[in-house]
Amino acid sequence: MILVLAYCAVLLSFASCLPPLLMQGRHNLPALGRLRMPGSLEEQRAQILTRQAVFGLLGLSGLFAALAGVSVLVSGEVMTGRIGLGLPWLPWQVRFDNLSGLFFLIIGIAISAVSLYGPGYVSAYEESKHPFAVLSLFSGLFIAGMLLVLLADDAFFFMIAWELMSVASYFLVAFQHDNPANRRAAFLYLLMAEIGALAIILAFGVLASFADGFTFDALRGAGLSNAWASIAFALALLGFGMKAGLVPVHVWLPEAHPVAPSHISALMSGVMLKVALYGLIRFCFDLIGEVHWQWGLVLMIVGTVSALGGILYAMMQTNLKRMLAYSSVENVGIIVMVLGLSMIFMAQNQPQLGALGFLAALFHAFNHALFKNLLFLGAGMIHHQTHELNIDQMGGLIKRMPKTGMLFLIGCMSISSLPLFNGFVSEWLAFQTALQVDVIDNGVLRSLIPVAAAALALTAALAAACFVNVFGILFLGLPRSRHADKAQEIADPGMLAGPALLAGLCFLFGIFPGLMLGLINHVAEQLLGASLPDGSSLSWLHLAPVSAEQASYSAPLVLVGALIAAGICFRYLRRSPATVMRRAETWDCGFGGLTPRMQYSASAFMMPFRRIFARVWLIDEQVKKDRQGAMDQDVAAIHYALQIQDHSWPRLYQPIERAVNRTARLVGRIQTGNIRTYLGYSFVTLIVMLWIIS
Amino acid sequence: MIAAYLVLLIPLTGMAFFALAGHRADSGAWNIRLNAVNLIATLWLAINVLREGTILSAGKAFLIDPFNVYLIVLTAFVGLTTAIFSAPYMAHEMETGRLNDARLKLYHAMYQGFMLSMYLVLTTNNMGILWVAMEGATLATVLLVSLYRTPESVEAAWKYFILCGVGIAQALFGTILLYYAAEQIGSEENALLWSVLYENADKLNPEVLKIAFVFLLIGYGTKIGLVPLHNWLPDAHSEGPTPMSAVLSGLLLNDALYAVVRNKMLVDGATQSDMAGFLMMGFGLLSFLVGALFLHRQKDIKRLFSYSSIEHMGMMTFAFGIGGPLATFAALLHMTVHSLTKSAIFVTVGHASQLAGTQNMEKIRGLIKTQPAIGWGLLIGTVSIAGFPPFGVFTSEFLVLLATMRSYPWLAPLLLLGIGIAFAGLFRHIQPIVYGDRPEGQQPIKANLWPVMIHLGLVLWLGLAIPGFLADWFSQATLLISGSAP
Amino acid sequence: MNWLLAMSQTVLFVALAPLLAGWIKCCKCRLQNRKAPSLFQPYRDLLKLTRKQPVVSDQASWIFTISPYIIFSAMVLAASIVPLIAVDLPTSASADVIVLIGFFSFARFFLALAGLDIGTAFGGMGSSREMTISTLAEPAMLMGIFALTMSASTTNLSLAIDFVLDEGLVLRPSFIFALLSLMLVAIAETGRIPVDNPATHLELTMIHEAMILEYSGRHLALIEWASQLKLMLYGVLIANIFFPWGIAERITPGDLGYGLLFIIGKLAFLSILLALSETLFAKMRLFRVQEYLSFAYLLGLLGMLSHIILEGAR
Amino acid sequence: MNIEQLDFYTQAILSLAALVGLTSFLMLGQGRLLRLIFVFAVQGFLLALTTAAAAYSLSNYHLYISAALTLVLKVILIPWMLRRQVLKMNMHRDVEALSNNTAVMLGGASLMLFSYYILHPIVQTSSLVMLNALAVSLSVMLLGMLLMISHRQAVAHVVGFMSIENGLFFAAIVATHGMPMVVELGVAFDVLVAAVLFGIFFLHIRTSIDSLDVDLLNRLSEVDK
Repeated sequence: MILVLAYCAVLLSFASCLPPLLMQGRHNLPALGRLRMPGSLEEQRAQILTRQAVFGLLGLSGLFAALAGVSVLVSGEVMTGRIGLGLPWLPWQVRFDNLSGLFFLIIGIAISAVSLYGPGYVSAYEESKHPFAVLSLFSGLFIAGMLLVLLADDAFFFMIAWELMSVASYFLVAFQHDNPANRRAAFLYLLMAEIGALAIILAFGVLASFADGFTFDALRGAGLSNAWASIAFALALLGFGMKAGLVPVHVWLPEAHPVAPSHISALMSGVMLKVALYGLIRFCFDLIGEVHWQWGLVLMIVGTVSALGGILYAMMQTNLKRMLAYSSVENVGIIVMVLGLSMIFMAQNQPQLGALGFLAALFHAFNHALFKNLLFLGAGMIHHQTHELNIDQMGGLIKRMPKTGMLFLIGCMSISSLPLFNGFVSEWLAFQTALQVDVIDNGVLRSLIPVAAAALALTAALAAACFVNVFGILFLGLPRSRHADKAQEIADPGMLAGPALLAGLCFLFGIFPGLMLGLINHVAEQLLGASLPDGSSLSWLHLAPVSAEQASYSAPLVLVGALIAAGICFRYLRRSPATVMRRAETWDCGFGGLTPRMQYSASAFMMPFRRIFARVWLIDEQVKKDRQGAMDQDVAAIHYALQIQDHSWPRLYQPIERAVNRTARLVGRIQTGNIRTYLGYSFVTLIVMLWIIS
Repeated sequence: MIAAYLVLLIPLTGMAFFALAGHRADSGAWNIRLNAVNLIATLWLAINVLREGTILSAGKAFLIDPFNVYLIVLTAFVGLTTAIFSAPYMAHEMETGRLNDARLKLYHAMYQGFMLSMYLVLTTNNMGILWVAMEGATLATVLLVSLYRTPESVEAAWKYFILCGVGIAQALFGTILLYYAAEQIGSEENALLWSVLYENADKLNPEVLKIAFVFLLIGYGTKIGLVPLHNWLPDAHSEGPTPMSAVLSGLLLNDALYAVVRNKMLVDGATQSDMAGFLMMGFGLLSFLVGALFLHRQKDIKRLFSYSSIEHMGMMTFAFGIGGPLATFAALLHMTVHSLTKSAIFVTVGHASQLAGTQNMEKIRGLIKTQPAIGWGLLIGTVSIAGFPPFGVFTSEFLVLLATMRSYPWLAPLLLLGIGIAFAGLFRHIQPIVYGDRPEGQQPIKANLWPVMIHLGLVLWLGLAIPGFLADWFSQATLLISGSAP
Repeated sequence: MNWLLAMSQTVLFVALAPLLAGWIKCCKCRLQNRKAPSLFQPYRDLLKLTRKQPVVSDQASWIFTISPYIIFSAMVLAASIVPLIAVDLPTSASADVIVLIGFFSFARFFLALAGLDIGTAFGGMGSSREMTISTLAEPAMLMGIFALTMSASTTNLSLAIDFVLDEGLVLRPSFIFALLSLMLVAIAETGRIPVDNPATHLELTMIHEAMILEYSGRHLALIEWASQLKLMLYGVLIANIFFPWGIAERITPGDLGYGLLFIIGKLAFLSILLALSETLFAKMRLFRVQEYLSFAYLLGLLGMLSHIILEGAR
Repeated sequence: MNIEQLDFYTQAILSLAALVGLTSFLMLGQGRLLRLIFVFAVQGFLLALTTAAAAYSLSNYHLYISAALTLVLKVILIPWMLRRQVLKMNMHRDVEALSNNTAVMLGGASLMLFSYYILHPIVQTSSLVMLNALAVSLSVMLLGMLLMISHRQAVAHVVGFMSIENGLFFAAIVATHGMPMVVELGVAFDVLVAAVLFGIFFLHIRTSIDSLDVDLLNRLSEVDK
């Protein structure tokens, strides 16, 4: 029954490819073309209808996915099935358990929001340049691919679904291919996806070579030696990490995510990365079976590096969507780090604490899906209204787009993990996990884990600074460009409804995290065979992950308290009519004559960080002064150019590229074009072969 | 059995017909019809084989078993679709005045002649005849490579001719050694019949067969395009008319590999060692990697894809070399999907180069904007040949990888490296071609893309699910080659 | 009953904050032998401000007007969970020390936004610097607190204090390091010399003041009060966690009275220390601050490590 | 075993084999095209002779046919054609300067040894004469390839190619008393067609680069200059 829901979700997402194709067919087939009544107005209506049909289907599929996810999480049973496709001796195996269910829920929510948002957003694309058919076709395939990955229960099916996801999203990245940057991004993305997929295949291959067959059940049964298990783990980490965008193999991510249409970037950044994490979890915690603390340590370190690197790179971006993409790197880093913690605890046979870390990681994954979608959709709205993504060109939008501003603010507050919002809860849980280090015997871990925790704190603080900057520069102050000045509030209600849904959920799960955590606890039970420590409580009011003595957090009470405090002083202070607020021109220490160009820009805001963490980036900062006057004494104009680059380009990617090209050039030498040389090859080969076998 | 003779007779008559009748307006149509009829004949043959198993003709001249019958059907199919594509293509060439009646007459006659030799290679039971037919294939196509009479094409044809001639001569020496070995066990008149040899392979003198296999491998390997014997291949593919490249890539290479595999079966039977397998794996891996690296340096679009052919043939040779049911199954599947995909790609490439008036990849741009069908065809084809699911190429590569992990895990990274490099090499060239804005002066042309759609559709189908009859077809062939079903 | 007590403690906390500020001012004036204003001057200022009509720039958005309330209530919440005179109060169960830090960052978030809202250069500068410093301060503070909570094996403040009380006087190196780092962080976070100068309004040096330049009337009052609260919060944290003696463990009038006296005494002492340091040291350049804070972080780290290695629980 | 004990046929075969090998060496060292072609014709003649001898001794009549075929093709037709080409291109005067001829010759000699060494394992399964015949034919093949590698004239290439064929024939006749008739005919047919094609190609190459020097056919190279 529940499986049927899941299938429905997949089928609906496939179905969402069809309407525009049918329309196309109607255009192309002359027979039907004659039936088509003339008039561009009809065309308009037809297009709108198709759009609504597509996104309606997507929305349904999202709904079904969420339903399936919730119901499996509640019922806590495992469903298996098979689809009659695939290899002759191995049809596609399907398995739908709590872990899949959780990610189904994530995807479902995301898709529903996007499908509300989509129709308004894509109306901006003109049919001739960017055919809607392509967009909807590949979006449908992309979503179906993600859902199938979650359902797959054998390596072959898994890889097919995985690659379907990658390729479809590649076409989406290349959707606006008339822009060279997009083409480059798409190529890079596909290349990395391919390499990652190969690593994953190899990882499966390692397991499969010890198991009989490559269904997941067989792989679970594979008895690996530690060395081989570690190799498999390393390969899986490389493969899935590439997709999830861990530093240093993250470079494709900030290139690819921003150039896709915003609702797609939202899905890629909010959901696809989660699917990669799902793969990692499935592989490490489920397939390999018992984990080693060394792996946990690796995960923790990699995660910490990605978290710090991600946010630090994010701070320096001026392109809004690039910035969001980098912050995805940061959040994925946090999740992986906490997973590493949980792995360490598992390996130190503290299953309950392992479960706690697992809980924190999954909950953060869930939250990140929510607020990152929200933020990307918000970025889409801003771009939709201002046709501009450069933060430094914005300003004052909160007066022009109040609703958008509100939603975006909620997103920023959740992602910078402020209390009362969901982001905070998951980070709080992460800290609680880290603080349980005392139970571990191993001295190295006991001293490393707190450091990681402190790094996490630094990350959170940096994130807060980053998003203060973003929100402040985007929405506050004076408009810095004509676009920003002319901006209007979103007209289309759907485009507001989608983000509003997500924002509401962010707040809801910030206040009542217990609801979600209860569900995720089932996942831990089923996957790790361990749940939260006894004595812990996940009630709606209090949240005491380890025990009430150790730590507790009650968001509802906090909310109530905040309301009381604010209410009191609000009421009290505004009672006398003599003190109503008076509007006047900005004081500005009496300088006056305030112009937009006087404000702090994003790069100015980040200047202190740029100086403090200077080594993290490759900074190319140039100040050029046009001097004039007899002795060049006075400066006519100052040109300031700032170029900030990611370290992993020159360190990692360009060397590889050069190496390949050099080898290719060497190999090219054998094609001399002279037939006698060729004959020589044949001759020598013959001689050598004969000599070998004799 | 009549079907088998029919399969051979039709192209023979076709060749005669074209040669005598000279070029007519509807030669292309006739070419299509002949191939269509032949496809039906092959299907009939296939059904027979599927129903009553291996067929051995009277006088043991012909042997049809699951292994070659599916290659026969594949040949007929690709031959047909390529013929469908070649009709408008050649018409366009006529309009642009690159060709004249006499050459088109030659073209059609030789097309049929080539098909004839292909069928002969596949159906014959006699290793000598197999060799003759192979050489015949070279002779049939060599004039087509130089069809345009440009200096490059003449040069390409000359190289093709000499290299393949010398190579094939070595194969003949191998065959003679085989015959010699067979005579030792005293089976006079039908000592070259594969069926006979296979029955008493264990009695053959291993020493002789070892040496024989080296010659055979190098001889037919030249035709497969194994590095370092491959040098003729890119030239011939790039300079000949595109339909020729399609059939060369799609059929000739396969059949050469077929010949090698047949001989390998004998040698394995005789030597009871993996020597043959190791040689094939070595050549295969080398060709795979080198082919992948070559992709990065190409300027001519047809050269590009001919190198990708080298790479894929390398992979198949490698897989056959591994032996064992899984690898063999994978190799057979890869043969099928590769020839389908590659011929489809060559069709789109042919249209693309006609549309842009050049084969130079720097000059072909914005295909999707110019003519979406061709652009998407090329892009999807490339995605498929690069081994992305849900296309069949992925399935076979996946299986090859698993088989490698099982038997020779330390080779798997090399394989993956090759796949990655090849992928990058393909896409760095194809992306700029299909994407972007259309340059001025690029006009849509009259193109027939049904072959592309059919081929890619089939490949997609094979990737998603291998239909039952095809599956047990493959597994029978696997059983025949590797001795056990997957 | 307990809830009532908790409420009243919070109210007391809020009420005492300006007094502490006044007291520090007095000490400073004495130390710099100037004539000191009265202890209750801060109350007078606040009252005056609340009576004045607030003038808001016409560029300001609702963020600007709502921020003071948010900041203030965030501080009040923080005050409600920090045990002032008694432990084991129900409010302390609703949030632990990490949430406390969360409240601080909440307030800071909106303060910074308010600074950016008008679009003046000063506001932006202030926010940027504030965020920089706090960003560096937060991990240092967490390290300090972790060193503490790990030995108390709880992040709940009142329970941690209980732990210290039960344990009696134990010289833990980790505590010493933690104390030092917390003090440094406190100075940085509350914008005192040598990080920031609360008294100055010289544009290029100010940090906290730069953000609230545009505020007036009750808004200014709330923000000032909030910052006084913050100062007191840090004071109470340091005082009650490291030297909890005298805090009321049983809810009896006597104990509560003692508790009040003790805390007042501790705070008085601490503020003298603060005043002393403020007179002795000069404000440092902005880009020396990171060294200062990384030193605090280092101390916190040392505290943690010494807890793990020296006093290792096993 | 000793050559005296062998029957006349075998002795004849052995001496013919020696002669064939010798002709290959002569070709290898030959710089003048006309002489090259002549030696090639001689080789063909020896081949035909061998075939006839084999046919006679084995009284295997279809070998007569292939002997006749060889005579027509390799002794008359192809040399005549090549000769015409050479004369038409009037290349009969110029001598192709062979780069370090002696080295090539030594290489050839070592090839002969090599082929003996390769085929040695077979000897215990068969008579010495077989070994000799096979070894000679193998070395004729290899020498043919060496010829093609060392000469730059297209004509020389054709000769090399054909001499490789000769080697194969020799092996077929001597070692296996002739292949089945079908194969013989097929091979002969291929050779014929090949000969015709060579004719056509000389035409094309001349028209494209008006020379028959294959080193000038290097347009399709991928070495970036």
